[in-house]
Amino acid sequence: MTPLAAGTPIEHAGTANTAARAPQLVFDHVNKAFGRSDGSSALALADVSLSIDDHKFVAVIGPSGCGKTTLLRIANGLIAPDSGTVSVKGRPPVPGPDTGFVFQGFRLIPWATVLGNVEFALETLDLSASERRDRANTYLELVGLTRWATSYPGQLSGGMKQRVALARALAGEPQMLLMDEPFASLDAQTRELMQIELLHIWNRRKPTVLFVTHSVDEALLLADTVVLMSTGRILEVIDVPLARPRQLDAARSDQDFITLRNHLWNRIRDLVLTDPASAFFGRELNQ
Amino acid sequence: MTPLAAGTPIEHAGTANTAARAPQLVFDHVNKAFGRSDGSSALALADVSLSIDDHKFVAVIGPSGCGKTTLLRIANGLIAPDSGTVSVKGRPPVPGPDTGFVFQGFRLIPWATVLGNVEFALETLDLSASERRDRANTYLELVGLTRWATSYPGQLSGGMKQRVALARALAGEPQMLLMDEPFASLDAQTRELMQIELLHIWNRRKPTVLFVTHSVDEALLLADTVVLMSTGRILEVIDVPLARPRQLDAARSDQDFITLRNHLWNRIRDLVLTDPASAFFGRELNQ
Amino acid sequence: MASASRTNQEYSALTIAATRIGFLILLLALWWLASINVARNIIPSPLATYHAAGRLFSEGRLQQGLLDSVTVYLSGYGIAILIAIPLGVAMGAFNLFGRTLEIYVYALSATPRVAFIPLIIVLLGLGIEAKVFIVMLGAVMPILINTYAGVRQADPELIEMARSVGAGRLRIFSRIVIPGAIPYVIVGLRLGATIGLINTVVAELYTAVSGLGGLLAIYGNTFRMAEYFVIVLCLAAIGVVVTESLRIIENRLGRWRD
Amino acid sequence: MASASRTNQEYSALTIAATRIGFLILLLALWWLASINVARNIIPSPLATYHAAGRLFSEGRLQQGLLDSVTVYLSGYGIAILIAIPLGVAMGAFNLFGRTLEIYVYALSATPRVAFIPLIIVLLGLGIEAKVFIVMLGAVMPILINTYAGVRQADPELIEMARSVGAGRLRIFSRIVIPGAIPYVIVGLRLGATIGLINTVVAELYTAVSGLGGLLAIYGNTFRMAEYFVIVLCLAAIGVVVTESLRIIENRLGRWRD
Amino acid sequence: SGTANAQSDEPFRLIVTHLEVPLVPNSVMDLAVELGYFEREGVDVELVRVQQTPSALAALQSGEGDMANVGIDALLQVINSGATDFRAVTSPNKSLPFLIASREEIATPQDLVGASFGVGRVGSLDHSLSTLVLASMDVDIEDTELVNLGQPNVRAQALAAGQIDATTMSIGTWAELPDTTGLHVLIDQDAYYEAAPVVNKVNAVPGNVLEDRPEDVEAVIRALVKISRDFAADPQLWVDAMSDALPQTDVAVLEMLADAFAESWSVNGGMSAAELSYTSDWLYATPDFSEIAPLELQDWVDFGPLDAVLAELGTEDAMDPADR
Ligand SMILES: Nc1ncnc2c1ncn2[C@@H]1O[C@H](COP(=O)(O)OP(=O)(O)OP(=O)(O)O)[C@@H](O)[C@H]1O
Ligand SMILES: Nc1ncnc2c1ncn2[C@@H]1O[C@H](COP(=O)(O)OP(=O)(O)OP(=O)(O)O)[C@@H](O)[C@H]1O
Ligand SMILES: [Mg+2]
Ligand SMILES: [Mg+2]
Repeated sequence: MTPLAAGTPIEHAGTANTAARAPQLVFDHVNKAFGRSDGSSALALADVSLSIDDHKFVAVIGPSGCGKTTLLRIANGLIAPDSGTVSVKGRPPVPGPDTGFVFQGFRLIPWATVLGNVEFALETLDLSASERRDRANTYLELVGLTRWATSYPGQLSGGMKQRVALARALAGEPQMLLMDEPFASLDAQTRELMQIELLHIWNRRKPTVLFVTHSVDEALLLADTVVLMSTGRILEVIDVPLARPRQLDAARSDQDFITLRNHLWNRIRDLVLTDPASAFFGRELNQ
Repeated sequence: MTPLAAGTPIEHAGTANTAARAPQLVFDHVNKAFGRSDGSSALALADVSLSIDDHKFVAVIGPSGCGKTTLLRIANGLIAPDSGTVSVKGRPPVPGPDTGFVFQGFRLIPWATVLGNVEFALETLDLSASERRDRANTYLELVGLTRWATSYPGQLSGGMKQRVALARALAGEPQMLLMDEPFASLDAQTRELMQIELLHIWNRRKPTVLFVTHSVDEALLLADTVVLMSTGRILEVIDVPLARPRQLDAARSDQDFITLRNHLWNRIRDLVLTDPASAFFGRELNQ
Repeated sequence: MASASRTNQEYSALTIAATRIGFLILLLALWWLASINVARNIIPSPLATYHAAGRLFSEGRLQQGLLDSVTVYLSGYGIAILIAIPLGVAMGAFNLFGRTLEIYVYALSATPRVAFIPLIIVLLGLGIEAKVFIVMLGAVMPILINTYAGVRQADPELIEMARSVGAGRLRIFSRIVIPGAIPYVIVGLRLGATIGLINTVVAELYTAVSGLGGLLAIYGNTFRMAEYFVIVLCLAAIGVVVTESLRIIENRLGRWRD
Repeated sequence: MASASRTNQEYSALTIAATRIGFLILLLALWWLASINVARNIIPSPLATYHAAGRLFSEGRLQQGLLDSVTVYLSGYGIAILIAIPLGVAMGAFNLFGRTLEIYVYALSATPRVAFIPLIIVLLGLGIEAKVFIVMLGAVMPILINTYAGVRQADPELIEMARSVGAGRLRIFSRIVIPGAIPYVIVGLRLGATIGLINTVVAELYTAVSGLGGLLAIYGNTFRMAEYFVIVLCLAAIGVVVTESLRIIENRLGRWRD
Repeated sequence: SGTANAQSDEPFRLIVTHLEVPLVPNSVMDLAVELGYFEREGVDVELVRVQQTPSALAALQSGEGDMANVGIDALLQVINSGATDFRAVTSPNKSLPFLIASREEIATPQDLVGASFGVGRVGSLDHSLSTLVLASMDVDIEDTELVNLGQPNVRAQALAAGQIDATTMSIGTWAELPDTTGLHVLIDQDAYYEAAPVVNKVNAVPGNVLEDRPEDVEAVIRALVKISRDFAADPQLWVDAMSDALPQTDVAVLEMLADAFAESWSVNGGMSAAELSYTSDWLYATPDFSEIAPLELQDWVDFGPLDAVLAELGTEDAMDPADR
């Protein structure tokens, strides 16, 4: 557990063996602002520095609107920072099949079938048409949507759409996975299943994962490192000292887990309730 | 706790004093199917009978794609059942200001500002323009978006959009609230704040609430009654015997809570993993 | 089809056919009233028109005119489609290109086709090439302008998604932008079909006279209003056939909305 | 503006102006080449055209023609907008009404305006009423067809949301459906503007001859090609001014996309 | 109704199918306005300009005009189709000075065999006239490749662009062609008229105008006869008036045309019963009229107003015959 002051460069704050390997993803003093309708601009990322090693599973948590999605879009090279640099394996990030992105709003192609949506992500890969279909079907099976392969997104429930988006990102078998609240619309059990499948994949192929979640428990269950953000800043980068495989039931009684969970919980609570910059400054958490 | 066989008419299964009051919302043998692209049709609701008393807070849980959203749309009169009847206070449901709906996909008007989106829901009410504005601002304050009143939805993060949708549904101060995973995109703390605000409102004005959630804990924390669904059927309707006000931390050690939680958890787990109709039939929950 | 009509019923093909026929009867009644109330036979009666149609048909003039016009029309319209859709997409794809060209496109489409006829005669002569070109010139504009607008209207979130899976510009356009622009393109094709038809007549009047346009000129100049109306109705019918055929394409491409 | 151009850069107004002027110079060069290579003075040189413009301007004929034409044009176009948008919305709002009417709309828009001129003269005479009517008839179709398509294209999820808050049909249309159809309506207005202008010329040629259309006919018939080109360019310029003014409305209504 | 002065409350609308003062004797209508002839006869004439005869007739039918200068073929057609009250009352240019122009390679009419020949359309007046003219030169128009081209200016443009080899056009159109290198007049207007001596344009009025405004009709005819007589007497008057009206036109061209028109002024109203009968008989033999029952002269001509004018002004026997 390594709480850091906000904004401190943290290039060496990752795991112990950083020096031996080139970090996969590096943010260096990144700023990004968006124009607001009143002419002012909102700082979505403020002086963000972060270094993520290869094969790490990193969870990003923070209050609503703190810049998590923006962080992921910049990491993928979809938008450019206003200042500062981002690099993936030493190069500026380029979107492509090496990186899978699960978008918060799913972003399914409405006129493509479920299968077509997954296959779409595979077309950049060097696969024959039938290999592509097989691969897409494999991942549809994984998210439990085999029976819906020929349906259109408009015919799916919210959770089913999210699973299509998940299958699409996983099917490319990328080296880096950027996942923006990928399980938010899933019921608890399906979510658990998906967590397990994700860990399976991660164990097998060891992609670097940047995983935005609203669940502290989920973050602690899945991640090597938890990044805590607020109003565009990285407040803490915390290594999770729990042994794998982890079971949530078991973890809940683990003292490290409890300490960490309470720490994060209290930190976010403070950010939401007692930070004057928060919209909920001064609100009470009592009924 | 009153587990019931699936499909049994449960008109008298609500609270003890059902006979004394007309139930607010009654589903009677409701069926609803959607056409699928292969020409077959998927049963989204199968012989659903349910009766919800006035002023009750009812949580609906169930696996992804089991028909929860469909249930809410039918309860609001947005779509008609294929067979069976639905009634609100003895009449067929008519959408309007008496019922607030938080949609799963937010459904914000992209060309209206945040304030405009909330005001839109108030125009059916008998309010002057300034009263409408005040009311909208009050609820934007409640969801912590005062500073974003003049922004457009496209300029908001996922969680902020969800809060606009929440403010819109609450601002009408309806007698019935239909909420489809209304907190799914919120971080844990904001979610807690919103839960509290919702309970405040419920305590004060006592609307009937139908609340879809994926969190068993949230269901038990908020609801009088939990409805468990699977593949279009209502499997159980369970009264939550916990005294209010409830605190999640305290509840977690309450024996009733633990029993109920484990029951629901196991039931859903069974539905997802061991029901042959489930897409995940036979999957293991181990890493 | 997903549509505003979710606010009201979708009607069966039968109901629609019935109301259309009802409306047709109303139109015929109005026409008949007009024909007996306007002086000097300017409006022929429906019956006289019907007889004239029979005459023209049995003489074979109608068929010949139709054949000539339809050949010119479909060639010009087809070429217009082949030019307008790629150009519209390119204008949407390359922002600077599109923004540069667009005012010239508007300028050209605001200039009467008739104004170019001397030039067209010099360059393409009086034959079918000139006619096809004039039809193309008319039909190309609405298709181009609609396609361009549709492409610019593409969903930026889907495009970002496509970029993130590494789709190149070509694939983004063929799989995201163009399918998303289909409703615009279809409207453009509808309008192009109607304007193309109008320009067919213009072309047949202003270059070597032929086809339905030629018949229109003959009957117009000799005040044979019944025959004239037959040709006008014939043109309207072609317009309906072509625009309704577009519905088939539209429904096919819009299946996902069901 | 949100657009496919997210895949490429948005350029500054200055860059766009520069490339537009560059393209203009290219066009002028091509025109000049054509003028010296096409025989018999059919294409006047840019310089001759410039001089002709000066002559027409100092004689005051250009201004008078412009004034006449613009009056007819804007009246007809304005009436077309007032008719087409409500009608298009109504056709989208009342499904049966729309589906019934649409084929007649396509039929009418496929029929050359010229074909109705005798009737229009009989009913409305040769004066400004007839001209405005002809302009209206041309401009109304693209606006109507685009509006109708835009309304049918409305987002069913937003409509359901509006229904759920108790919005009546009127409010759903004014707040959800019509704003959603704006991009279509704008394209329709653009096309209507260009077709309206063409029809202004047609009207001025086929009823009492006047305005720019009249000048076009005079110079065309007397083979004064430099003057003829001045009028053609003048028409193109009006088209550009009107379609570019629509951009202001478009940008204003599309602010939320920023 | 009646013949009172109330007739002059509204302007008398005279519809012409040219857009500028034309380079033919038809110019008398425009020049009579310019030079105040109508005014002196006490009639307030307003010229309404339309492109073509059909528009002019439609305007007459709708009451948008009181008199229109139209082709006889169109007048006969429209009367046949129901406008039975229309009557020709005068002809300011009984025959348009037509000629056949061709490329220089076509040196004689015989060279037209196998060449392309532009006509308005098969059956149109210019086609029928050309047939007649070529026949008189022993050329069957069917031996040429006929191209239907519609409007006269399109025919001229097509000839100038080298897309056709020859066509009929008015002398005015020929004079206005900007560049006639490589082109020449194959058959000039005199030879043309000799071969095809038909009246082709008349001023027609609907029945209600004849009934309601007879004095105005007569005043218009009187003014036209007077100006025609003045021009016939002094061609320079026409040249001067035309150079005022069309300052950009070469005076030499005007003088050449004035010479050519010496015999063409309708000093007696241009309404010879014999010529009109000949014209209608000839028209009824052309393909366009094949299905139409011929009209008697009195069913489409009303000599009354013109005769009243001639009774007052006298007849000039040297010029166009006033036979009835
Ligand atoms: N418009 C539609 N067209 C076709 N099928 C539909 C449509 N809407 C829902 N369905 C189907 O109905 C079933 C129930 O869907 P519903 O949206 O009610 O599920 P849900 O319980 O809300 O799921 P989730 O938790 O994933 O949101 C699903 O199988 C879905 O595919
Ligand atoms: N396209 C945009 N235009 C304007 N502002 C934007 C845009 N995208 C994001 N923002 C702003 O940037 C900030 C960060 O947004 P971001 O989406 O990264 O938040 P987030 O952490 O993902 O929140 P959430 O958990 O609610 O999804 C917010 O204040 C948001 O309003
Ligand atoms: Mg986000
Ligand atoms: Mg749902």
